[in-house]
Amino acid sequence: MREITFSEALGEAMFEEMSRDPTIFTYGEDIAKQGGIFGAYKSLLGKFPDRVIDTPISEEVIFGSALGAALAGMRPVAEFHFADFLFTGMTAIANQIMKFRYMTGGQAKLHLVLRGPDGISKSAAAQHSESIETIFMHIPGIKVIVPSTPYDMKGLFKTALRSDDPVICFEHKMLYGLKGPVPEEEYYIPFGQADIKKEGKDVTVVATSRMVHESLKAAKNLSKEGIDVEVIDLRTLVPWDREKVLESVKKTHRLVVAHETWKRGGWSAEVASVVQEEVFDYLDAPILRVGAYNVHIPFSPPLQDFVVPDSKSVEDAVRKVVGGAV
Amino acid sequence: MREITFSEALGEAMFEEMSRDPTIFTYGEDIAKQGGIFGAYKSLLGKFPDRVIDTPISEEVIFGSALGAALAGMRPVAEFHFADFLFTGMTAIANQIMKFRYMTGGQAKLHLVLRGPDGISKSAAAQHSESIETIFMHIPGIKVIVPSTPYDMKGLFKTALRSDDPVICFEHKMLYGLKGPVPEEEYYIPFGQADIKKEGKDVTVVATSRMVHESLKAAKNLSKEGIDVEVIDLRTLVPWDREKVLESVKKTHRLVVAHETWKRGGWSAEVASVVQEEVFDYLDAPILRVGAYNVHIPFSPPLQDFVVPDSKSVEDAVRKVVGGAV
Amino acid sequence: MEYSKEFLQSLYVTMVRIRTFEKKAEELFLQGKLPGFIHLYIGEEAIAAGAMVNLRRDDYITSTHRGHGHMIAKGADIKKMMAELYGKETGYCKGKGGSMHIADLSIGVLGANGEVAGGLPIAAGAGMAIKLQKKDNVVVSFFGDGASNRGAFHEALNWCSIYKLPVIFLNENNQFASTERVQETTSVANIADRAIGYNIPGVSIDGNDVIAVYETVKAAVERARSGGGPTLIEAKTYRIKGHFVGDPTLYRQEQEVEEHWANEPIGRFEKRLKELGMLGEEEKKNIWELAKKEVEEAVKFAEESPYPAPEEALTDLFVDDTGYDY
Amino acid sequence: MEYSKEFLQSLYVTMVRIRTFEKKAEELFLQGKLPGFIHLYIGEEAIAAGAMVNLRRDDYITSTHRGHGHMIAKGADIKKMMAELYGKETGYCKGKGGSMHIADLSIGVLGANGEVAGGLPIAAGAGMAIKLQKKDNVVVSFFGDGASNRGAFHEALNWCSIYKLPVIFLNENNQFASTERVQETTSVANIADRAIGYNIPGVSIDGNDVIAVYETVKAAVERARSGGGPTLIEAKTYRIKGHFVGDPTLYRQEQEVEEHWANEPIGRFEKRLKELGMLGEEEKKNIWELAKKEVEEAVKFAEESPYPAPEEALTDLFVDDTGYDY
Ligand SMILES: Cc1ncc(C[n+]2csc(CCOP(=O)(O)OP(=O)(O)O)c2C)c(N)n1
Ligand SMILES: Cc1ncc(C[n+]2csc(CCOP(=O)(O)OP(=O)(O)O)c2C)c(N)n1
Ligand SMILES: [Mg+2]
Ligand SMILES: [Mg+2]
Repeated sequence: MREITFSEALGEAMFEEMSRDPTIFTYGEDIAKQGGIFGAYKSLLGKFPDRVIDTPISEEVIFGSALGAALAGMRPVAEFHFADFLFTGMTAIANQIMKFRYMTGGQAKLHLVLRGPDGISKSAAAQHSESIETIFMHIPGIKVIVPSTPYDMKGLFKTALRSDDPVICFEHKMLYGLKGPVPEEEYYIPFGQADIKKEGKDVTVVATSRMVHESLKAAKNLSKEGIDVEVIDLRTLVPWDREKVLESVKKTHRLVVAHETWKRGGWSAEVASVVQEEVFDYLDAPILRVGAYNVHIPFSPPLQDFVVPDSKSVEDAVRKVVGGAV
Repeated sequence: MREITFSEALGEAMFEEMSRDPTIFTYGEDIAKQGGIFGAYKSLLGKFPDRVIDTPISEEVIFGSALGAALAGMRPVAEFHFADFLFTGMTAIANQIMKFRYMTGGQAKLHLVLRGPDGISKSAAAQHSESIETIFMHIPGIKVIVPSTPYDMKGLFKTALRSDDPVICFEHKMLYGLKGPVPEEEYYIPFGQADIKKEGKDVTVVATSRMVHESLKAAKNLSKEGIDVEVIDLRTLVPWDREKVLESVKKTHRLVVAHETWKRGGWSAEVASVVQEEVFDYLDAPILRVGAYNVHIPFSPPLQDFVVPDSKSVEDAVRKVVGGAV
Repeated sequence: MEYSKEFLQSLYVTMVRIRTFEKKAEELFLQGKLPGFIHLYIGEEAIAAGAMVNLRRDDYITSTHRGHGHMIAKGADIKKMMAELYGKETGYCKGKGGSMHIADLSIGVLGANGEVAGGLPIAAGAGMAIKLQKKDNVVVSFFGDGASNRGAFHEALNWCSIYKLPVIFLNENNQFASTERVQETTSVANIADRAIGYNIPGVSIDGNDVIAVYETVKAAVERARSGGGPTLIEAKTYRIKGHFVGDPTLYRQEQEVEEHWANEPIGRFEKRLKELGMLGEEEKKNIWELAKKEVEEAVKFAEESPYPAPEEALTDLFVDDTGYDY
Repeated sequence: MEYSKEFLQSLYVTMVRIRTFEKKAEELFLQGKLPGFIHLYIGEEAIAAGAMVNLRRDDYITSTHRGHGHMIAKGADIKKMMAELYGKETGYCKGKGGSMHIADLSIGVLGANGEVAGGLPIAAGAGMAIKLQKKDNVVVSFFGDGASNRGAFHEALNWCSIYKLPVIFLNENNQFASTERVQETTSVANIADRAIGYNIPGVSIDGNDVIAVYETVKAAVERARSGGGPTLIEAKTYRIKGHFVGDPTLYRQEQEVEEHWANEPIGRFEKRLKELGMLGEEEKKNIWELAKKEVEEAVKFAEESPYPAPEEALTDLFVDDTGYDY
């Protein structure tokens, strides 16, 4: 199969759906003239001059107008530039978009998408490095997608562009350049279906986004020690695929949940809590979680490396969960 | 001991500390002329004319200016009016206040307090009923207090007013009128010390704010069925008192965690995850969590009652956790 | 200008219908029949009536927490409104929203809003949609004097100006934001002066003069429909009632209110109509009685309607509700 | 006005020091020696130099992502700046912040800021503190043309106007917000025109003329110190370099940049000084050489400094760090 980058996969999804559906338009800061600061829209350059729009630095309107445009019949795709700046227009999302349909008794179809980069890159520091997907899992009202491969990016995003509910898509900065197989034929990936990225029988590792790759790396290393890790990529957090996770834990009896965001209060806690509640008797060891330390992302490379988890962090947790059998 | 209301307790804390410390000032919407929409500042009416300030409806500056005022030597206490409107100025908190000290290598003491009402009241509906304390536990950089009684309100808030770190205080709307004993003598309650509101040996219930009272009510009912519940009030979420919770679970072997906020991704998941990780071998049943359904707070009374947990929800969870012994 | 009796009476009827609805709502609230809290439009009727008569059914508005008048003038069903105020299943939002969240997408009402200035970004989005769809619709966005100090105001006006969107920003300057006088919190003598900062027309008018409102909005709507872009209109009025029903109104003297009663829009317009010989005593009586009857019927409808079933709380968050862990 | 040679040369020296620092930073970045990303102040030096000479050490500034020039002009230690750019332990933020988060509270620099317009609310708060403390300090808040479209701008200007706070809003209109031209995103010809919306003085000046900047800021500072309240100053300049080092700058032609080089502030001022006979060839050479030497030393200092120990990442979040679950 041909290989394209994560960023090209997003571009293709946008291009195909925009070609099909004239109500889709996209806007945000710096997307029209340079194809986005991480190049995600390079493939749209000059293609839909009226429907790819540069905006002022006005996050509350960037997000809030998506609601208005959806209500008036369009399918807006608003870019948030950096996940950190979701906070800058947060009220338009948390108080307006996420509540509107419910508060009005289901009067509206909110076909709108928010998307943009999250996560660390090379020392972008505290205000340009956040992963805050957990917040959108905690507050009800938006579907949350967190793809890890070009294949998933394209398939999930195409589904997002046909969803009648609001969707937020987090694209990890360090994945944009990642190449992977993507079929030429059209395909869609439904939300709520986790993907087993590697089968295994000893321990289940649940991860998303960049941490899927770190987990696969960890699994490879651990296999040398005779530990057979199953790596499950949730792919979407709202909804998340409980069934596949529970099944896997029933098989392996051990679970590690890994994400880049802060461990404290991160979504790994939700997954861990649900799993211990549902399949308590199957667990042979406490569920361990891997996440960032509870500080902000520091600038200096050795500090950033220390704060944010990587394959080693997953390895350590897996070793502990295997050794700590009860 | 004399009894005063929760709201009076807050007023006393403010009055005493403002009398002592001329750098404390407080501001927000509608606080100066009517003592706040829930009467929290009634005791300050006319007392410190320069230091109790009504502001425009400009949440980003209400919060962001607290940072600037603290850096310039004052001790601001900014009111957020309704927890829902924390989102309206969220970036000033999440990107500025919570990151500043860390990003600048510890250059500043951020003696500032954000405070205001959260939680349900009588049908205030989706945009005036939220409990979003979990978000401030997930993102690092602010201490989180969630008092449940007049005694705790006063003691914790006085500590907040002497803290050199940012503090956010969530006061449940339905508690402002609650009366309880508060000594005349000065006292402070340190952060990170949970309070065992009722001792018990069969099940531990961890709760905060309004759910402490619902849990106590549940405990009373359950005692008639011979179930002896221990109710622990965390009182502060950052930091939270792991030790006391772990000790209690080691004793009771069973845990229910209860909060009013959404169950999915709520802080109960963090507590549950930590407990199963730390004292896995002591657990005789899965940890259960009590929280709101994953929808917004609806207006109509029967709907609101259905969505938000109460003493019955706690009772059900306790019965399940006791019955479901393994 | 010359107006037909029919036209002028229609404005009068709209104002009377609003007034009658609001007086009944006040009465019902004081009787404890309505949950939540409500904000009355009494004394401001000329703005909704004069503005809305310029709009087509498929034109849009965004409303506020004080939205009953906007709804009625735009053509809403007052039965469904009243039922919503009661929290009944037959209400506009099936009881999920209440007074502050009423919407009716079938007549272009993109929601009341519990968040001050929450509607402005939504209006901007609807404006974008109209422009992209090459339609000639317009959006009227209502907001208060207090709202004009929120960042969303600034972002929305700049946004609509640069893209020349068909949005009329209709400021209802009723002299108060809750307990605060407009002069205390707002740095300009006329909110309309802020239009200069966005290079769009700004007009200050007597908001208690329904004809002045009509004509000013008419010109703005014509400009907007023909691609001329946004207008900022400030309609000066006075909030005769408390901020919400039950407001202790410690921030002003009764005498001030009485003086303003003399200037309330319905009495004023009545006088003018009588002078023009366009409103007989009998006609007047009929209009008020019809309005009363209509409202009584709405109350009856609401009272006879059932509350929603509690489990209904778990519907309407998403269109595609499958797989969600409520 | 007549100025002493000493005074004029001091302005020149400041500009030369900034330029020298920035050219070195650019060079180092292109050599791959600096992590993260940096935004250069080249071509805008006259604003920082002309403004800051009016400030005392205990006056405050809030800076931006393009903040090196502000820091240097306010008197920062360029060794610590350079070390921070390298992410070294001896840097201003001990390597935690990097270029975008440098602060020096000892000289009143309340932080660079990675969030566009993030500094404006902070400046408002410092202004409140000064007023409450009855001091005669001032705050200068720097922000870009792009920042002037964020809600924070509006809220901060209104806020400082109503309380008459000693805050000078110094807009650096360098014609671009990242890839977007000011005309595309900003609805007024002169950003200073927006002052009318806040009833404060607004002045547009040639920001490449260091004397014009000096005089305009001087008047504003005098007003502010004597209780006259805020001023909005727009200093028009041109961003000669890319938005960040490495920017492909697809949004403009090289020729346009070349034209603007002819107008860059240092060359212009040099010519003027020479005409006035206030800068000899030898003096000039000395100034540049001294600046170069100073920067070389800073680089040496930075390169010889150690990286912070990884565990240092877990300090500096809170003053009181006890009991936190890192
Ligand atoms: C973002 C936000 N902040 C605060 C509030 C609380 N609040 C509700 S109405 C109101 C005053 C609004 O004043 P104005 O905009 O003039 O409208 P009016 O009530 O006078 O019609 C306030 C502060 C809110 N609903 N939303
Ligand atoms: C709230 C926010 N939105 C977006 C960004 C990304 N961003 C960084 S700088 C910039 C352009 C800023 O333009 P301007 O204010 O004119 O400052 P300049 O870079 O020209 O000095 C943008 C969009 C950000 N840092 N913060
Ligand atoms: Mg008002
Ligand atoms: Mg700029």
